[in-house]
This record gives sequence, structure tokens and C-alpha cells, in this order.
Amino acid sequence: MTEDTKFHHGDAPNNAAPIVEMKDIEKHFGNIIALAGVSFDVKPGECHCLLGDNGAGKSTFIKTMSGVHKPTHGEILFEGKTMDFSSPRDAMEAGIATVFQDLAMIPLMSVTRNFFMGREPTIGRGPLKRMDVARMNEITMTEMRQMGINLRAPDQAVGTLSGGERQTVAIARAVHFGAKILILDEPTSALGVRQTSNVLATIDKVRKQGIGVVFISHNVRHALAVGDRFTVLNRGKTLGTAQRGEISPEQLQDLMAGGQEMAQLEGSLGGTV
Amino acid sequence: MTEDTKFHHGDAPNNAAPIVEMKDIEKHFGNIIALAGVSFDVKPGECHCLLGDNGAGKSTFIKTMSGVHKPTHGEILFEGKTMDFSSPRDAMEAGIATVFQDLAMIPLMSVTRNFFMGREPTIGRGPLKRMDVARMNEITMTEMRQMGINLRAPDQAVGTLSGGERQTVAIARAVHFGAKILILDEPTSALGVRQTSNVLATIDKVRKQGIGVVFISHNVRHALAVGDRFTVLNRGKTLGTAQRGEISPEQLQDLMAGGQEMAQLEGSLGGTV
Amino acid sequence: MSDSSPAVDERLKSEGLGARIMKRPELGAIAGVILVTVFFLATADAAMFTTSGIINFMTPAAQLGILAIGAALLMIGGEFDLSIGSMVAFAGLFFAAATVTFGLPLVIAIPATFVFAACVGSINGFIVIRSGLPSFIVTLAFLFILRGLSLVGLKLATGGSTQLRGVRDATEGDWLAPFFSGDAFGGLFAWLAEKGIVETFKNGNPKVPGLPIEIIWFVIIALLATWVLLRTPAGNWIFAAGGDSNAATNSGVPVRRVKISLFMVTACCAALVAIITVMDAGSTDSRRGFQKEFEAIIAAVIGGCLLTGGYGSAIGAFFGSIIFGMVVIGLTYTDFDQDWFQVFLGGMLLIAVLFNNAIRKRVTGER
Amino acid sequence: MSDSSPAVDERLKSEGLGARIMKRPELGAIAGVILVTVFFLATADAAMFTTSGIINFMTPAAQLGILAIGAALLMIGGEFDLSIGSMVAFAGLFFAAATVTFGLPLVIAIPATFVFAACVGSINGFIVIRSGLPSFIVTLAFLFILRGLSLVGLKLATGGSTQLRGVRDATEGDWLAPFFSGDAFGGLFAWLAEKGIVETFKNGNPKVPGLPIEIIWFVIIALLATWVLLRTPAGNWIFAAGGDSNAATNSGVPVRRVKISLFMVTACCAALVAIITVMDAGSTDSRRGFQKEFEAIIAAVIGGCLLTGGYGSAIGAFFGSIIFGMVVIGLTYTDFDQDWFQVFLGGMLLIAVLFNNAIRKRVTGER
Amino acid sequence: QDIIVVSHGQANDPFWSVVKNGVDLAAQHTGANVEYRAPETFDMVAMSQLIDAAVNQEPDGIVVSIPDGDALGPSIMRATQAGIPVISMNSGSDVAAELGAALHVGQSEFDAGKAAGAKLAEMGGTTAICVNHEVGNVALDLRCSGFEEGFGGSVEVLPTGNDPAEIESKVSAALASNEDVDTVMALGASLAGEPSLAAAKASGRDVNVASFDLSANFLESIAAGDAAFAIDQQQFLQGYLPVVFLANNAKYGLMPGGNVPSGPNLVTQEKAGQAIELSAQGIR
Ligand SMILES: Nc1ncnc2c1ncn2[C@@H]1O[C@H](COP(=O)(O)OP(=O)(O)OP(=O)(O)O)[C@@H](O)[C@H]1O
Ligand SMILES: Nc1ncnc2c1ncn2[C@@H]1O[C@H](COP(=O)(O)OP(=O)(O)OP(=O)(O)O)[C@@H](O)[C@H]1O
Ligand SMILES: [Mg+2]
Ligand SMILES: [Mg+2]
Repeated sequence: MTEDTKFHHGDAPNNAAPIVEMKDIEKHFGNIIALAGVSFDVKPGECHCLLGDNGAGKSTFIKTMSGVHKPTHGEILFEGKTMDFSSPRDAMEAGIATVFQDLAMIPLMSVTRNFFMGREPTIGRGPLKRMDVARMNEITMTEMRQMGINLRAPDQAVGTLSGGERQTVAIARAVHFGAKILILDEPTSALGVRQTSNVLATIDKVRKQGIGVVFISHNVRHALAVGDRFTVLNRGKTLGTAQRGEISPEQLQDLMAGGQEMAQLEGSLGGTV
Repeated sequence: MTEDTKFHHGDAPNNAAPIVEMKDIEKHFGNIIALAGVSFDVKPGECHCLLGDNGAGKSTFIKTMSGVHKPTHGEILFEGKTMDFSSPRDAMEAGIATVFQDLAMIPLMSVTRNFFMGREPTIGRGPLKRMDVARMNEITMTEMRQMGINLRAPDQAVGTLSGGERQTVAIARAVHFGAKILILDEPTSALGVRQTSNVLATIDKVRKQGIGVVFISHNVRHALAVGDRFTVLNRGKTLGTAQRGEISPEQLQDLMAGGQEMAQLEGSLGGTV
Repeated sequence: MSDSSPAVDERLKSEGLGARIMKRPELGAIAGVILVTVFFLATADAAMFTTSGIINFMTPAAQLGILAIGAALLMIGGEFDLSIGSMVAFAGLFFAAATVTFGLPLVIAIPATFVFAACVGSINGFIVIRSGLPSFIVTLAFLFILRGLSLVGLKLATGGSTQLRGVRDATEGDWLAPFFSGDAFGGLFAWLAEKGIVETFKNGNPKVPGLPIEIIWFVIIALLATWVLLRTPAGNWIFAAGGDSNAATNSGVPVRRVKISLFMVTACCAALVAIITVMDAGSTDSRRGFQKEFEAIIAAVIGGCLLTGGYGSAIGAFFGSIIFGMVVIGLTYTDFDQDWFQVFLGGMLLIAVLFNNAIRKRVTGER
Repeated sequence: MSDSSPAVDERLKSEGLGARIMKRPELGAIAGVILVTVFFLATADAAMFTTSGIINFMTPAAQLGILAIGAALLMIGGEFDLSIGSMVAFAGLFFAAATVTFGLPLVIAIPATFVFAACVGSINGFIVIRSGLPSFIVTLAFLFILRGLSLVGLKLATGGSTQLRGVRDATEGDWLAPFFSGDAFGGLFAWLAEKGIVETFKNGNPKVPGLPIEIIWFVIIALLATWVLLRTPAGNWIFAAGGDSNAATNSGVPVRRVKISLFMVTACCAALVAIITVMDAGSTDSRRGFQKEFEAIIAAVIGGCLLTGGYGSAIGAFFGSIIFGMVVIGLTYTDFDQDWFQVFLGGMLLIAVLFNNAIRKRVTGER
Repeated sequence: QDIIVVSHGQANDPFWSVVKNGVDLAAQHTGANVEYRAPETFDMVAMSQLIDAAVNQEPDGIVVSIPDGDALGPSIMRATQAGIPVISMNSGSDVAAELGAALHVGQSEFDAGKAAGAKLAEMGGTTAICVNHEVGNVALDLRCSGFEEGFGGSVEVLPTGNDPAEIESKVSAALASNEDVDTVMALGASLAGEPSLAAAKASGRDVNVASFDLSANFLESIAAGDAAFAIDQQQFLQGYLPVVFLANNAKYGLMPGGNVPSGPNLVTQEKAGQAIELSAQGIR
């Protein structure tokens, strides 16, 4: 496992003001405590990795960031101002685009319709204002091809796509609409090797444009490949945040496992799973 | 990337009769050709990896193996006899357990009920025959703990579990019921590092018991860690099958990418994504 | 890999008894029952909550409830049956014709009716499964077909009338009759009346001759259905089939068999109601059971079943039927003008369901 | 990364025009229409397919269809409205009272009726959204409430009767009236009759005085709804909201606003039917629109809408209504014993839907 | 005094709303506390339960309609055995006495149908349709079969729904497919009579349309000579009289000695004018 990558890191000034700052977020579901006080921020142009064991609360956390859940307790600052997103649409309009772990796609609808869901481009005006279907189809096919997926047709129903194709639609959509912050919840989990490297390259690209990226992954290697900072969650709490270079892959992997010992595989996987 | 692992490989005699043999399978959905003639077999005690790009047809292929789809063309031999599973239940009764990519879980039902869905243990008899709820809960908790997940309660609805927790339920279930063949469609995609190493260790364990394992993954490292043979699919066709040791990780990765060039990441990920 | 489960998970808040109870869909509807009871205690004639009054509203609730429990099982299993109302008429005709026209004894007529109903139910189920059409449209067709056949059959059996009478005479004295008609525990009630524990009319007759048999069936079926749903593999399959029939099939649940069986069970529930009401009324006509499919679904939904399947309970349907029965009959004990009846009926239903929902959310802390 | 898309993907078989057409849910129902037409061509009196016969069955089909299209939009959006039938009665009362009792001109009465209906619809929607209860149960409550209020309101407006008359006198001569009542293209039809293209009575009058205005509304609304569904962002949101409201919300679709708007649209469809029928009949009574909610849902489902939401089309509902209207009216043109009416109705519906389904599967190669 | 009326017709049915108006007026006149109850649809089982509910309240009298003596018998007998005076109205003249009812106010549906049939046959009808908007409702079925008997000629029952537009189309269809039809008998004036009339007019043929019960619009058509006649059973009296009887019975122990026939009363062109106003007020 090597750390010298072709991506350039650390360009983002460490002292830039964060775009989003989450302070001491708690989230309870009935009697279940999913988050027990987590603080986190994202600065422009950085890729902040959120890591942690299964069930640590990563998805719950980014869902409060993108307006899906209201935090039970805690404060969200967006560009310095207290924010209270009442719906994901609000968050989106503020410039936060998210790839959810469950992808948030409608299986019965076509790829194009899913791609532009909620933000359809229109042409014409007055009563003749309508979706620009031709452009929508074209954008969809192009963006998907850039991610390494050749769709047969833009009107195939998402429910009939393969797992990786579907995930790619969600990523391409978020990238297309991500204005200030791009949140990716395990975006590469179902992707093939080619698509994965495209996604990692894309993360690097959008970061260079000054967009803040929140990247959740279970793959230490993917995280280290693109991450500038690493925050590890465990059982609803933060275990700490590390800068790139401050921490070794093995240390990071240990933290991600929640400090518990792992099965006897170390050797076979060259240190990191 | 190293190839010497702690698992023992190649124990299964290469000349053992395959448990399942699939010959020249084709599958069409309406006018979409998902599989264009794929042959494949699994022998007892081996882990046969099925690899390939997104949309290559891996999931479709294993679904024909586990009785979900009927092949449009081709033959399935189970223990030497032509088999025509009319439903997944038939396949299951023959001893094939599957973790589907979409997990096949009912979100509104509890973990325990999902775990035993279709194969509930009972106690009592006659009209008093009933599910052995206490035992079911206990088995569920134990099996999940073995995979590295501490559930809060066995009656939590699966829909409220985290992505990785949910995937673990599906894996634990298949392992618990897998009698002759265990099919795992990207089982580690949502898992944390600890859980992943547990799953890989589990694959090794069941293989030692003489069960044939079909393992689908996009992670070359995971495949190489446990695989005995590797079959690569591309656009609905087989690119070929290789024995462990006959092929280098880089070659394999190239095959999985469908022979197309990858983004400029090679360096950063130490050769394999 | 070997970390032992901590005795108490720090990620769980402790939870009151109330929250634990209210989480069960089968008990949520109780809040509605209580609200409706309080409302009628305040507004209705005191006669409503005497023994006879309670039995009076429990009788229609029980008849509806038997259907509602069948409908609830089917809804949990992910399907509808709109033909149960017509099935009541059709099975009623079959049963009445068997006893009156063909003079069969109950011991033959009753099983025959059930078998017959189950067959029709399985046809429903078979078409739904084979065609992949929504059960809504298939059973809707049977709503019309069975209703039409009841009319034709009645005219055949009676030679032109749409009413077939004489069932009471035909079944009188049959040893099976007490299980399907009349009142149970008549002696007990007479004794209670003597002791002054249940009310009597001015002339001394006990106001309640006994516990109507349908109430007993209702309770038995509710318990049985609850047992099946919560404690047997079949129950697990029903939830699974309704929750996501694809996932269930892929996990090895025999979804087709489950669904067809549920259609048969629902049809048998309709047949049971048909037998009970025909024997009680002594006659049948082609309007019997009219719109009962609708009311059964209402009761099941009030009781917390989801229309989309996979969630609900038999006990919920039990209380849902009681709420519905209480509101419908209860309003007649109040002084409201009949013109306003439907307004109140709708309002009460809405308030009961909203209340039940609000209480549940509050208690379980859900949002 | 830069592989260009191959001109023809080798993973696609070529596909006939038939398959491409049948894949669209909006056109699947055509097979049913054709089947029903063929059936009646074979069995019914020739009068059924004369111009006057066609208009005769198209009129109820159109009235139903306007409701069905509203219901279809709502169903695609994932909700039900069981109160549309009662809404027809209630909006009819409102409209009749506005014109007769208060003597308002149509230019005020009609918009007022629509605004009023939209308000009631939004109340429905608001309760559904806020409480999270299934719309089935909420709108069911409004089914009863609105029906009851229509009765109470009628008695108030008339001083005791359940029929409010005089609408025709009150609206006669109003310049807006021709848009909502009577027949269009009267001149054209007279001319056609003269030329012998449409049939005439023996005395030379054309048998058809014109095209009933509801048919024109029906077609316009079907086209409009199709346009909205297929070509506007709102349509995309409707499909998304019904397909998976969680996923839609998370993707930034304003699901609440979409659903509340749909409830308002549906209520306005009911109001339109109310205005048309009240002006045509010249009177309204408390039974107007009875069970229309049910028929509207039937028509939408025949036309391919899924009850679970997220799938369907307005054109499907259009053809579904025509199938339903044709079967209901068409059977009167046949020689079948009318006792068998419901049996045939159910059977025809089932066969039409099965046929349509089978054809679609065959053509698209789906299994 | 408390008096409860249980009928099989819904309050929003135009026919029964007139009965209810009669009940309400009687309540005013006698000062009794009267309640009107009916099941949601024509449902004998539900109706028997409503009677049971009424008996439980031990009123001073119960008024019932009896469309099915078998189904309602036990409930009615329970009332009479409990010493509650019962008067039957509208339907059930045949079984009323047997069940212990003090008397019956009403007309036999069958006889009314027969009278109408005879009258229409006399007007020259040979082929008729009987528009039944609620098939299986025994009261309506009886009207049709009575009509069939009285009419003598060929009669076809036309089953329809509850929707005026549908009824109009169906009558049109029936007229178009059988050129011989010269008579249409509707079973309810506003629901079926008016649309039948519209269909008959549109057909351009000379068709006699008659209807059971009254509605203002239909009466106007009778007055204008478009419709033949309407059969009025003066159901206002069926609501009014029993309540008055029972109130007086409770007060003074008085009760008439026999059944009161409230109809039938054929409203023809001459008599229609006067009925229109009353019908618009819900009295006829
Ligand atoms: N709606 C809910 N109701 C109850 N519990 C919930 C709900 N959503 C999440 N949880 C619980 O909260 C915890 C955190 O879940 P979350 O999905 O945030 O984990 P995660 O870190 O994303 O895990 P993974 O890596 O497996 O995706 C889990 O234990 C889960 O069971
Ligand atoms: N039901 C279906 N209808 C139409 N096309 C389908 C259907 N199921 C799969 N396909 C298509 O078949 C191809 C193969 O799909 P499959 O799910 O087998 O891919 P996969 O190899 O599992 O990919 P991934 O790695 O992304 O999971 C895909 O292009 C998909 O779009
Ligand atoms: Mg997660
Ligand atoms: Mg796959």
C-alpha cells in the first residue's frame, strides 16, 4: 500500500472557513441512539472522509447534513449561518448534493427521469414550458459514459439496471448537480474497477473546483487515495479527526474497526482490507 | 499486493465432479440480451470467483443458478442431473443458498423473521406447532455477532438497520442455511473492514467443509484472497476461466475492466483498486 | 470477533411499558376504541353500555369483524379481495339453496358451503397469481360476477323472487345449528337476569337472551389469526409475501401458495358470515353483504393494516371492526338527526384514527 | 474512459414497432378497447355503433373519465381519493345553490365552485400529509362527511327536499353556459345529417344534436394530463412521489406540495363533472356521484395504473373509462337476459384486462 | 314520549327523505321525541340490528318497515314481547299482524306496480322496460314484478346503477336496440324517471314514461304532457301517521283498529300541477 498518488493533496488552505459545520449532533430514533454528539466540518476544496464500522452512524450523520433527518440536538452552520433545512430540497438548493447509500432512485422510472428528478431542465415558456427531453437524454448518456457505463438506452427503467449501473446513475447525478458540497455515501460499493477509478478521479476533479467533498467508505485504500482529512465514527461518537499524512493506513484501519481485533486475514490482504 | 495468504488453497481436487454445471446459458429480457452464452461450474470445496465489469451479467447469471430466472437457453446440471428449478425455493431445497445483490430482505420485518424467512424452525406439534421464537432470536444474535455485528435487539425492523448491518443479516442467513453451494453476490460491498475480514474468513471456513462457493466481487484483492478459480464475464460473455496462480492481480484487474483502459489512478492504489 | 454482547447496549434509551405496547400494531387501535367509548359515554343514551346495548353493537361488529380479519390477513399478504361482499351473498344463496331447496342437513350443507367458497377463492387467487394482474381488478370482476350469479341463482331457486326464505324452518332442530346461529349461554344469561345482573324489560323478560354466536366466532377467529401471524411459519410467510413478494420468493417463501391460501381463507370467512347471517335471518336475498368488502377493508385499515401490504395485525382488525360497529350503531343511541349521520360517521372515523395515530407517535417518540 | 458509444449495442435485439408501442402503459389499454368493440360488434344491436349509439355510450364514459383521469394522476402520485364521488354531490350542491339560491352568474359561480372544491381537496391532502395516515382512510372519512353535508345542505337550500332544481332556468342564456352544458358543433351535425352522414329521425331531424360537451372536456383533460405527465417537471415529480416518496423527497422532489396539488386537481375534476351534470340535468340531488370514486379507480386500474403508485398513465385511464362505459352500456344493446348483467359486466372486465395483459406480454417478450 | 322509526331507506334517498319529513312534522305536532334510523344500504341484517338497538332503548313505540319478514321478524317480535307497541309502514302488510304489529300504514309495492302496469297497458302499451336502479332491493323487485303482472305485455327489467347519466344512456340503448318498446316504467322519479324521460325524448319516438314516487321535475313533465303519470304512495303519511298514532297511544292509549292504506295514488296530468310545489318542499 503506497501513499504517493497522482492526485494533488492539501492544496486547500487548512485555514479556509468551512462551508458546513456540524456541532455536537445527536440523533435518536425512538429509544435508539444513533448519534451521540458528533462534530464535523467540510472546507471548500477538500475531501473529508467519514469512516467507521458498520452501524457507526455515518449514514445517519450525513442524512442530517443533507436535510433528511432533523437532528435531535446540535447545530448546523452553513457558510457561517445557522441552518435548519426542513427538507432535502432546501439543502439541495443551498448547494449540497448527496449520493445516499440507498441511492434514492425510483425503480419504475427511467434513467433520465431519475437523473433529473427534482431539477428538470425546461424549454419553452408559459403553458408550453416543458422538459427538454432530448437534452436530458443526451446529458444522461454522456455523464454515464464518463463514469464508464455505456447505457443501452436512456429510457431503461432504473429497476432493471445492474447494481453498479444504478449506483453510477446516482453518482453522476450528484456530481452533475453538486454546487458547493458533494456528499458520497459509499459510492463505490457496487462499482467495478474501471468505474471505481473513474469515481475517484471525479472526486479529485470536483475538489479542484473548490467543492467540498464528504466521502464515506469502508475501503481504506480508496479513502487514502483521495482523502485530505479523515474522521472516524464509532458507535455514534467521533473517535477523532486526522490530517492526511498524520496517520498510517494500518492505524486508520484499526480505528475503522472500532479498535476491536480483526479476523486472521491481515497477511492475505496486504495490510488493508 | 501479495498472494501468499493464510488460507489454504487448491485443496479441492481439481478433478472432483462439479456440483453445479451451467452450460451455454443465455438470458434475454425482452429485447435486452443480458447473457449471451455463459458456461460455468462449481466443484465441492472450491471458491469460484465470478468477476466482471458493471452490467456484465454476473447477477443475472447467478440468479439463473439459484432459480430466480429461467434461462432463455442453456442447460443446468445439478450433481450430474439436468435440473429445472421452478423457484428459488426448489434451488434452496436442493442445497443452494444465495446472498442476492439486493439482499432479498423485507424492510418492515424484524431481523429474526428475515433471517429465518421460508425456513422457520418449529416446536410443538399438531395444532400447537409454532415457531421457536426464543431459539430463532438466539441464533440470529449469535450468528450476527460472529460476523462482527452487535445487534441492539433481534426484533429491530430490517428497514432501520444500517446498510452494512443489513448485508450482514443476508450473509449470515445464507451461511446458516447453505448446504451444498453458497452463492455470494458482492457480499462485502457495504461491509466495514472488520466485517469484511469475517466474511472472507467465513468463506474459507465453509469451503473447508466441502461446500462450493460462488463469490462475486469487484475487489481484486478480496477475490485473490479466497478464490481458487476466476471466471471473468464481459458484456454477457465469458472472457475465460483461470486457476489460482495462473494469473497476476494486474492481469485479472485488466480483464475485469473489460479490457478497456482505466483512469490514471494505477499508482495511487498500488496496482489494484 | 469474539466480543461478547454487552449486557446493556449504551446505544439504547430505556423505554416505558406504554411505548412498548403502542409499538405493536395490534394494540394501536385500542386508543381509538377508548376514544369512541368515551365519546358515546358522554353523548349516547345510557342503554348503549348496558349488557344488551353492548351485545347489540358487538353483533354487527362481529359479523364485520370476521370478514375484516380475513381481509386483514389478505392485505398483510399484499392482496385485496373486493369480492367478499358478493361472496357473502353467493355463499348465502348456496347455503340456503342447499338447506331449503335440496333439504340437506347442516352437517353436509355447511362443509359444502365452505368448500365451495374456498374453490371460488382459489380461482380468484389463481387468476391473480397466473396473470400477474393486480388483485384489485380481478376480484372486482368477481364482485360483479358473484353478485350477478347470486341474483340469477336466487331467481332459479325461488322461481323468480330475489329473496329465498324458510331457512329457519329447514334448519330448526339440526344438532349443528347452535354452533352457527342463535345465542350461546342462554341459561347463564337467564340466570343472570333473574339475579338482576343483566337488565330485564319492564315485563321481566331478560333483555339479552344470550351471547350471539357470531361474537364467539369473532373472538376465536381473531385469536387464531393472531396466533398464525405471530407464532407460525405461515404467519412469517404472509408478512414476507406482502412486504416484498420478490424478495420473499427469492428467500424461499412459497409466495404463490401463501397468496392462494389467503384468498381461500378470506372466502371462507365470507362463507362463515353468510351461514351465520342466513341462519339468523332465516332468509337470504341478493343484496346481502353489499359493500361489506369495503367496510372490511376500512376496519382493517383503522386497525393499522397497510394497504400496500406487509404490515398489520388481526387484533388490529378486531378493534377496527369494533370501532366501526360502535360508531355505526352508537350514533343511533344519540340524539343526532339522521340527516347528519354520515357527517358524524366520517368525523368519528377520522378522529378515532387521527387520535390513535397521534397517541402512538407521542408514546413511541417517533416522528 | 473515452470509448465512444457503439452505434448499435450488440446487447440489444431489434424490436418491432408493436413491442415499442405496447411497452407504453398509455397504450396497453387499447387492446382491451379493441376486444370489447369486437365483442359488441358481434353480439350487440347494430344501433350501438351508429353515431348516436357511440355518443350514447361515450357520454357516461366521458363523465366517468374526467374523474378517472384525476384519480389516475393521484394514484400515480401514490394516493387515493375516495371522496370524489361525494365531492361530485357536494360541489354540485354548491354550484346549484350559487346559481339558483344566490342567483350568481356562471362567471362567478363556476370559478367559485372550483376554488371551493380545491379547498376541500387541499384539506384532504393536508391531513394525509401531516398525519402520515393512509389517504384511503382519510378520504374515506370525507366520503361520508361530504355526502352527509350534501344532504344537509340540500335540505337547507330547498326547505326539506333532497332535490334542488331550477338550474337550467337560472343559467339559461349565460354566455358561459355553452362551455359546460349541452352539445357542441350543433351546426356541423345538422349539416352532416343533411348530407346523410349521420342518421336522422324519420322526420329529418338529426339523431344527434351535437357532440356532448363532456366528451370534449374529457379529451382535452386526457391530453393535458398526458402532456403534464410525460413532458413537464411536474409529471416527473408525480411519478417520483408515487414510486417511492422517500427516495423522491431525498432527491429533492417537493413531495408534499405535489401530493396536495394532486388532491386539489382531483377535487377539481369532480367539480367539473358536478357542474356539467348539474347544468345538463338542471337539478342536483344528494345521490349524485354515488360510488363514482370506485368506478374511477376501476377505470384507472383497467387503464394500467398501479394501486401502489408510481406507474400508470392518463391515456390509460382514458381508454379504461371507455372500456368501462362501453361494457356497462353495451350490454343493454345485446340480447342477454338482463339478470345476467353483472355476470357479464364482471366477465367482460376480466377478459378485457386479461387480454390486454396477455397481448402486452406477448408483444414485449416479457415473462 | 320516545318513538323510534327504523326504515330500510336511507335519509338521502329522495323517497325516504319525504317519509322522514313526515316523521319530523309529526314529532313537532305531537311534541314527542322521535328518531329516524336506517341502515347505510338496503341491508336486512343491519336493519335488524338497528331494531334491536331501538328495542334496547325501550321507547314508547317503534315504527318499522318490513321488507323481509323472515329477517326482521325476531327483532320485531322481541319488541312486541317486551311490550313495546309496533306499527309497520311502507312494506310488510302481509306479515305485520303475524309479527305483532298493531297496524300497517302503506301500500303494497306489488299492488302499486300492478296498478301502474294496468294503467299503462290501458294507455296502449305493449312492450315495456322496467328500469331497476337497485337490483336485489326486494321492494324495487316487487314493483317490477307487480308491473309485469299488471301490464300483461312483454316486460324487460333493465338493471342500472345509481347514476343519472348512466341511466339515461342505458334507457337510450334499450330504446335503440328494441324498436318495439313503447313504455318505460321507472322505479324512482328523480333518480330514474327524469333521465328515462330525457332518453325517451331524445329517441324521437312516442314512448310512455311513468314512474314510481314523485319529483318536482318529473311532475312538471307530467303537467306538460311529456310523461304519463307518477305513482304516489303518499309516503309522507307513512312517516307522519304512525308517529301520531303511537304518540296518542302513549298518551291516551288510543290506536286505530285497522290498517291504513296510504296509496297508491296515480298523479296524472290534471293532478300534477298541485303536487309540484309540495314535491319541491319534500312533502310529496
Ligand atoms: N430509522 C431508524 N430507526 C431506528 N434505528 C435506526 C434508524 N436508522 C438507523 N438506525 C440505527 O442507527 C445506527 C446507525 O446507522 P447508520 O445507517 O447511520 O450506520 P452506518 O454508519 O451508515 O453503517 P454502514 O456502514 O453499515 O452503512 C444503526 O445501528 C441503525 O440500526
Ligand atoms: N429485468 C431486467 N430487464 C432488463 N434488463 C435487465 C434486467 N436485469 C438486468 N438487466 C440488464 O442486464 C445487464 C446485466 O445485469 P446484471 O445485474 O447481471 O449485471 P452485473 O454483472 O451483476 O453488474 P453489477 O456488477 O453492476 O452488479 C445489465 O446491463 C442490466 O441493465
Ligand atoms: Mg451507511
Ligand atoms: Mg450485480
